[in-house]
Amino acid sequence: MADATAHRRTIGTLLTARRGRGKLHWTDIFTYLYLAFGILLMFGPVVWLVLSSFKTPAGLLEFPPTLLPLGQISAEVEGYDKPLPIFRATLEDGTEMELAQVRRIGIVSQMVDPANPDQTYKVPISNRTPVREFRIASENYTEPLRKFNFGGYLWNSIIVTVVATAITLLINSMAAYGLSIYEFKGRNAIMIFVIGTLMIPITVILVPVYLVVTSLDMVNSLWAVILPGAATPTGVFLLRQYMLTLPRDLIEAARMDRASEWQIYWRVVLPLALPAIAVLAIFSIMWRWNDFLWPLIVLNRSEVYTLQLGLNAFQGELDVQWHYILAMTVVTLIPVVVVFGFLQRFITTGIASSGMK
Amino acid sequence: EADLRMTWYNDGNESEAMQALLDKFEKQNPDISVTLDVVPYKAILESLPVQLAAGDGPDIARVTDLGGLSKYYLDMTPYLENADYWRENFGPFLKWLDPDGDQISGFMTQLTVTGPYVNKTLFEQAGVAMPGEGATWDDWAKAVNEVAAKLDIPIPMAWDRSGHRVSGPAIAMGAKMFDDDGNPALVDDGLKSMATKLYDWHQDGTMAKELWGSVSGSTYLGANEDFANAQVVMYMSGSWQIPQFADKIGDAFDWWAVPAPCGTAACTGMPGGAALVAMKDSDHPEEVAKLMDFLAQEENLAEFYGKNLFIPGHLGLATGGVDFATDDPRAKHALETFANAVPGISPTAFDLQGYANNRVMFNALISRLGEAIVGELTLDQAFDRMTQDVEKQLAEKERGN
Amino acid sequence: MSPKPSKTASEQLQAIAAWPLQMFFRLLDIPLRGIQKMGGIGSMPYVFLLPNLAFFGMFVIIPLFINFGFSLTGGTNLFLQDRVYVGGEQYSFLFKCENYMVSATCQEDRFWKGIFNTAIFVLFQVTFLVIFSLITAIILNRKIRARGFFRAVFFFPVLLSPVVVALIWKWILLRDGILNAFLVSLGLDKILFFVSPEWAMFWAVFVSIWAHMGFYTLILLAGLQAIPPDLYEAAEMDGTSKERVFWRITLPLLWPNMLVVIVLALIKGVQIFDEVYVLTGGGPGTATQFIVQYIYNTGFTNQVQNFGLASASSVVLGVVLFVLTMLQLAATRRRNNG
Amino acid sequence: MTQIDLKAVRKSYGTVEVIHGIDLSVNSGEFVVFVGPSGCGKSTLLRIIAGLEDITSGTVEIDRSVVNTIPASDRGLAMVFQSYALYPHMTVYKNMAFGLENSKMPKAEIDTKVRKAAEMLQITDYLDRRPKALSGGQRQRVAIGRAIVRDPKAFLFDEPLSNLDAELRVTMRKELAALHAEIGGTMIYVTHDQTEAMTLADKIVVLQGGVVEQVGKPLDLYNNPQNAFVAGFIGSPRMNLVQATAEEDGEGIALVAKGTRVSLPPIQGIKPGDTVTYGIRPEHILLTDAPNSSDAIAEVFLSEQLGGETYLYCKVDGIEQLTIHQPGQLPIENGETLHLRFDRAQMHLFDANGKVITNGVQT
Amino acid sequence: MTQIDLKAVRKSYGTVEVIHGIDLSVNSGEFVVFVGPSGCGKSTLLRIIAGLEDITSGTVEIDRSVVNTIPASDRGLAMVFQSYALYPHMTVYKNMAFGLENSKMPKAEIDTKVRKAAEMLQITDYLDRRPKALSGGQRQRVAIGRAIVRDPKAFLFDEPLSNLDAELRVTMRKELAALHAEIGGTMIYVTHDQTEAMTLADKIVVLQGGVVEQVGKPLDLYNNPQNAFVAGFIGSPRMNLVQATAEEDGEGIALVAKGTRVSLPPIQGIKPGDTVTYGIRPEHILLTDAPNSSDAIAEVFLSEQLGGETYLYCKVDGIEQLTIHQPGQLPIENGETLHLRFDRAQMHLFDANGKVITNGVQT
Ligand SMILES: Nc1ncnc2c1ncn2[C@@H]1O[C@H](COP(=O)(O)OP(=O)(O)OP(=O)(O)O)[C@@H](O)[C@H]1O
Ligand SMILES: Nc1ncnc2c1ncn2[C@@H]1O[C@H](COP(=O)(O)OP(=O)(O)OP(=O)(O)O)[C@@H](O)[C@H]1O
Ligand SMILES: [Mg+2]
Ligand SMILES: [Mg+2]
Repeated sequence: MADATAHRRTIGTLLTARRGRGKLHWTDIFTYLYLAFGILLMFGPVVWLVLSSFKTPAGLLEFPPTLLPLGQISAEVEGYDKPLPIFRATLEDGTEMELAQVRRIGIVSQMVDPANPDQTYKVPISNRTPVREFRIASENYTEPLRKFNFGGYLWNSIIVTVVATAITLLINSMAAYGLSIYEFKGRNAIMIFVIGTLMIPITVILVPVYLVVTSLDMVNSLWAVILPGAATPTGVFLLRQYMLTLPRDLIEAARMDRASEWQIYWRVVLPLALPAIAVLAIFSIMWRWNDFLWPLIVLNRSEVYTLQLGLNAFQGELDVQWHYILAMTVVTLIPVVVVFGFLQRFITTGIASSGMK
Repeated sequence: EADLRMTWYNDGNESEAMQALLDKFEKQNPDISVTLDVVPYKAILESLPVQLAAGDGPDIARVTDLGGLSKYYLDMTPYLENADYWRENFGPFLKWLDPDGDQISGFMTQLTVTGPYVNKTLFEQAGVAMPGEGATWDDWAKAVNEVAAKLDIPIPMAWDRSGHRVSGPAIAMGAKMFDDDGNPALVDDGLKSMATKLYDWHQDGTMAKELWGSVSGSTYLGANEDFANAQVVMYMSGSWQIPQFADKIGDAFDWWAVPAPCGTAACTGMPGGAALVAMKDSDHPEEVAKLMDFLAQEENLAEFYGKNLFIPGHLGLATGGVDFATDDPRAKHALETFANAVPGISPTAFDLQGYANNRVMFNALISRLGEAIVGELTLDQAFDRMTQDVEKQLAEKERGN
Repeated sequence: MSPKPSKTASEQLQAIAAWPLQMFFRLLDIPLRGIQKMGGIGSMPYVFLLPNLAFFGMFVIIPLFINFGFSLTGGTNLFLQDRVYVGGEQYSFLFKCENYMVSATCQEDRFWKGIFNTAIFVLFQVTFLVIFSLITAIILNRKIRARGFFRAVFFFPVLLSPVVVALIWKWILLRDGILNAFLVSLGLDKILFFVSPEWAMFWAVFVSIWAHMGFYTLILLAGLQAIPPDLYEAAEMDGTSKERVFWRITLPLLWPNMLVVIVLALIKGVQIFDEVYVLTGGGPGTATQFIVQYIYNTGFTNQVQNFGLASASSVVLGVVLFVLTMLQLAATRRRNNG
Repeated sequence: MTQIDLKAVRKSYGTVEVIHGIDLSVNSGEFVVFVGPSGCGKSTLLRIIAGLEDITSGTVEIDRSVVNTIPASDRGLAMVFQSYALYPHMTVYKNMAFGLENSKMPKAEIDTKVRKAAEMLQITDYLDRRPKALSGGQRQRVAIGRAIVRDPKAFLFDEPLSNLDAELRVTMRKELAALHAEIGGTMIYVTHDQTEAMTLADKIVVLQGGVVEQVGKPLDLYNNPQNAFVAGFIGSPRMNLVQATAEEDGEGIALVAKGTRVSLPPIQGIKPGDTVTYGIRPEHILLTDAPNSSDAIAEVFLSEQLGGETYLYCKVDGIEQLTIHQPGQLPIENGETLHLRFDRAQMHLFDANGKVITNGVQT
Repeated sequence: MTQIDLKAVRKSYGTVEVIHGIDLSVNSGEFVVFVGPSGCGKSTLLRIIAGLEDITSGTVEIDRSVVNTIPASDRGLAMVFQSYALYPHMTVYKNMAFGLENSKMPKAEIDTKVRKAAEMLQITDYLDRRPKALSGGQRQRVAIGRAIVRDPKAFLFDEPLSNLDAELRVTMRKELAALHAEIGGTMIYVTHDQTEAMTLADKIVVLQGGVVEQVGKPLDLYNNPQNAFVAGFIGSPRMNLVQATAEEDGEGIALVAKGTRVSLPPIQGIKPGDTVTYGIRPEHILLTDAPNSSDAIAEVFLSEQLGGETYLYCKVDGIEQLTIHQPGQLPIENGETLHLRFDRAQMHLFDANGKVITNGVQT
């Protein structure tokens, strides 16, 4: 019973935790445990992904997996053209040696001592283990990147991301401005409408949108990827909520300062909504950069491929090449991480204060 | 002056060989340029049909839904100098591309034959004799179970999760696939007996549920990773794995292609493959035909098949033999095995492969069988659903056509 | 911020970068000022809304209408005018059931399976998402070292694309993945996570919580920070136990944000697709096949692309979502008034 | 130098009329202060003049030309907001230059003007700061500076000092007075604060419920309120207003409220039986030692000693609360009884409708 | 009835000490007011007593027992916050009952107590409202009510009136005084406001920079400040403080600041050549018509007529600004020259360190 109450109290203190008063309570310890676990859980998988992406296909298949990417050491042995892989072998008499394998015949491996190439051994394959060192399989990256026009696709991706984000920010912020600053007929209707469309997953209207794009003759142009997602209800919603918190006085002050409505928008409201805009920018960049399903449908010419298409092109009918998939996943992660690095202070303060309530 | 677009997907590196041929072609025909657009396979399967329907498709594409898309194919006959060359060498496959007519629309970039691989080294280690020519699926099941038990291998047998793959054994066990009028009739005793076997194997541990149980619908899953990692004794897949195994497994163990095991009716795998086809909507049909004709020439195809270790879909080359670019004895043996299997393939298998809506049947088969294996349906319910699924989809397809 | 009048290099750089932007806006001012002169300020909101609504109409509204059109037709033709009008047939097909509670008795059993799966998924996902977001937000609201860093840690999965998220976790959960290696090192057996329906659903829920928790945590964090600290002090002066403070002060004051979190999570939960599709492929069997995946398969991945049935399903889904939308609106309205 | 005239101005929000027909002239160079209880329409009126609010009927004229349809940005007025409404993302310099840039003035000229205004307001040192880095008083000066640079036709102030603390308010009030003395523009100023109104205004406009109660010079309003409302509103602490009945009293009359009786000479407009409200400011109540000459007997229930002055709150028979204000420290304790005499010359009498009868009774 | 004692209390935030050893006794039933400039540590001290802030050294005693380690919730005190900190999601009733519920009091008893307190504060009608639906004054009363119901050992107020407007402040101040008279508990009250401090306090504690400058009754502080800081701080408008040099002047001395010379009789503690600060409150400066008996000649640069009183801001040779406060309406214009005489009895002299030499010069 006593235990139970003690337990309850401590959970209570944890849940209401306020800035502590110097003493280290065990809820503090719990907090840091939780945070440590959080790091492991949130970062761990990504770190594991990155480490794995440097492993050879064989290394990937290994069980239990090694933490670091390893590669088998091979050595030049006199009398053999190619470098031979090195194994640690247990000989019949029980001694252990590092030997180079010449060839494997059935379940027996024929080996030589690299130091003494004339001496050959026959070792059952179950008695040898490969000797390995830390080695990065950079070919996981270079190979797929070599196979296609990486520069071109990257450029397309950047164009799509930048232009689409710019358009998104511009028209969404304009709409949000209109919806937050003015009172006019139909405002509520438009707002309900915007929120309503927030609910529609793009996946289910893929084909109708494709038909629209076709009739606009935009298939196989980057516009087909840029334009359809430009007017995101999420963006309008996010920005409007933020702009609603701007003091009206500022707008009126600007009017008294003879600013036109457009000037008020871009010289007063836009700079002040920067935190919300940064958040939307991050989301937009992320959406555009990672977009796959839609470009897959509207782009089928290599000169307009985005990186996501290019990177996925090696995914064939019949083969899952984990080593490439992991590596390319890492490649696509990089810009997102970079953007995140730049804008994270906006994210962590931005949404919090962008009135997402 | 024409700019042609060829939509292509890769299983391995075959776009490089194709690009080499295209370069050669462009050099010979300076007024025609060809661009190779390599897309993910998903795009071929899902986006290409929509694009074609909307008239936004490429001039040429490498496809696997051979008959399903045939209404978009170009009949190149009027443009070809030597249509007979095509009929002679691609005869049976032209039928696949145009089940109801005799158009010449393209050729097989790759002929595949389904069949099993075994890990011969494991058999040796376990000291179990490999069943020989003419062994039945039951014989193999017994043998691989023995090996697995001795060596503690987790998966005695694995089959690709693919309707196409299981159709071979099904036909071997007597499935007819069509009724007497040539209409699809997926569920019959033969199919049932195959399905039941597969079902039982999943229950008794001969096969791991991971493959068949872990995804839904018609999703393809292979066990090549596990096989390459020596976790599988016998792996039912197909000829297309050869380059990959040569690359990934190398000499780590002896991976051995074995002839298709037998059922009560036959010892057959399924033929299949991908075709390069010309599209009707092209603005330059003549140039397209010219390019296709160039690519279809024996020396070019030989180069292409050889480089990629593909079983030739060209009858001349099939008999003449192709010089495969490998010195791996296991790969060589496997290629031989599969190539030799071609003549023994059951005519039903050919018919099925040539049937335009075969994927409807495959999907119904695999998805429902999968659901049965994980226990969501009984086998009987699964058979009913299969029939229904096929009927419904075909009916939908018939509407408006 | 710095009182120094001289500009730093980065500020100069910013100024240079901002120049074309300024020119752009300045040039646009000329025609827009004209419009303002002519139409008065009252016309300006429409001007500001126009581009967005144009895009919206083009790429959302028209497609929605087409989609509805599709749902009344059959066949495989792509263009609406080529399709066969079938009236409500697709809908009645969807709803042909002997017992709505048992999906196997329905004509289109997968549609119903998808709906049931989605409902279960949403139930668990939303519950745990809210709980963990709340705990995380409370912990991040404490005075801890490196708070900014930890916020970033919990937020950053939000930035990963669903496909990447799924791939990462799939890679961890495979039979020979690191999690099984860990289990084996503990002396346990490997678990085939994607073969057991329960585990598959668990991981589907887990991974989607993993990916989205950061966003909801941030909303709750904003709410927590908006609670004036003197309320806690007042409660302390009132002799309130910590536990009571949580239940009687923190939670009620956080409620508006909780509501937003719950409703948003609900809506996003119903829309779940990509990450689970890549992670479990909807399996084992159909254990994690959700409604959007059903629609996608029906309309897209099947050889016979059945746009009619897919559209009809999406209209049904849309109606369900619309009800949720109205719920949210009603809830926010109540909050604003109450 | 600008003249502003409002003629029969009315304003409704929806169906609620909040300004009920106001006529008002603000002369060139005048400092006009709007006062009135909260919600009486001060801000609305100011915003109507600014052009930020449309009117329902009537006309607004600036320099004799009707500006009803001219938007705020073209009226050429400047407004200082209660919140200052400084652009938080711009430096002080930019804040002040913004309005000039909008009218496409050359850069050099802008610079001259901004610097001149900054010097005048002693904010030259802060020109590169953001508003965030300024104190309340500095912000206020920037807000004024932003108005000054534009040489507006008139300045409008909406409670510009109300966010400052008492100390700073006094200082800024003095600065505003000095500013008006220096640039001498037309200024309209809204405030709640008695002291500001009394000390800054050339003319005070007292508003109540959307109508003008009285317009006049500060001391005029103080000494000669035209109705009970103005009497009560102007002056702090408030005037004591006592409702009484007139009775005959020898030659004159007496104003009787229960047990309290104030004898007065005859006054035109009051006849016995009338209900009369008399007002006496706290500072005009005399403490007397002669009980027989006293008007009222008061019991002090709260005596507030501020050091330099003393407030006494008393209960008087018939008067709920009577406030007395005396300079110096009076040694009076709570509960003490005082004899009070009302300075007749400073008494204000109002009729039953609140209209003034006389300001100051001649004896 | 509770006695509170602070002994050598120190408080640091990190390495910055903000309370530098304070000794203070608050007697049972006393109303003690803390005043001091912003940031001097008033709130900190109050929060230390409340238990919301730990102390670095020293002891806090309540009724003679040390409470250093007892958390706020167990000290039995009640606090009224500047922001009121009402629970926005609870009705007024719930707000008041919350603390009682915490101590598991029976429902019926809670109800009695809440209703009694509500009656006393005249908020019975609002018991079912949320704080949002109350006016500032009502909220303040709820905040006080929340404190009262719990019968706390003592009440702590942190600037409770600072959010109200001037009018309401006066009213609430009076109510607070009445409340203290009625329940008579020990109260500690932090304020910025002169008037509040002077009128409410039994005892004022003047703080500066974390130390106590002076403790005493309000008028004591006003009349006998012990140093220049207290002299300047207590009283509004501020005392005029003039730095001067003592010179021989016949028998006595003269305090000379440039051209302004104030002759005084000899004063113990001042010898010629000393630097002396003299202070004279605005209300103790007399206007004189006799130029030869005047201490200073002043030029009025701003004359503020409030109606009931007049403030004159003057320039005097050697004195930057001299404030004069006179009752009534003085007909003095800006720019006029005045002859001033400082009331000797009301002059305060401070030595170079600011310590008082004498409060009031005997003549
Ligand atoms: N946008 C509006 N819609 C409806 N009524 C309004 C609006 N703005 C103001 N009012 C009403 O108009 C009246 C006058 O408001 P105004 O702001 O002018 O008062 P004020 O005198 O400035 O008061 P305060 O001293 O509190 O600032 C008030 O009763 C107010 O409720
Ligand atoms: N949490 C804190 N950390 C560091 N310094 C603090 C903290 N709280 C207060 N201080 C400092 O302690 C000193 C006293 O603060 P306190 O709030 O007690 O002042 P105050 O007298 O109440 O001022 P005010 O009248 O402005 O409320 C100030 O200098 C302040 O900067
Ligand atoms: Mg106002
Ligand atoms: Mg304070």
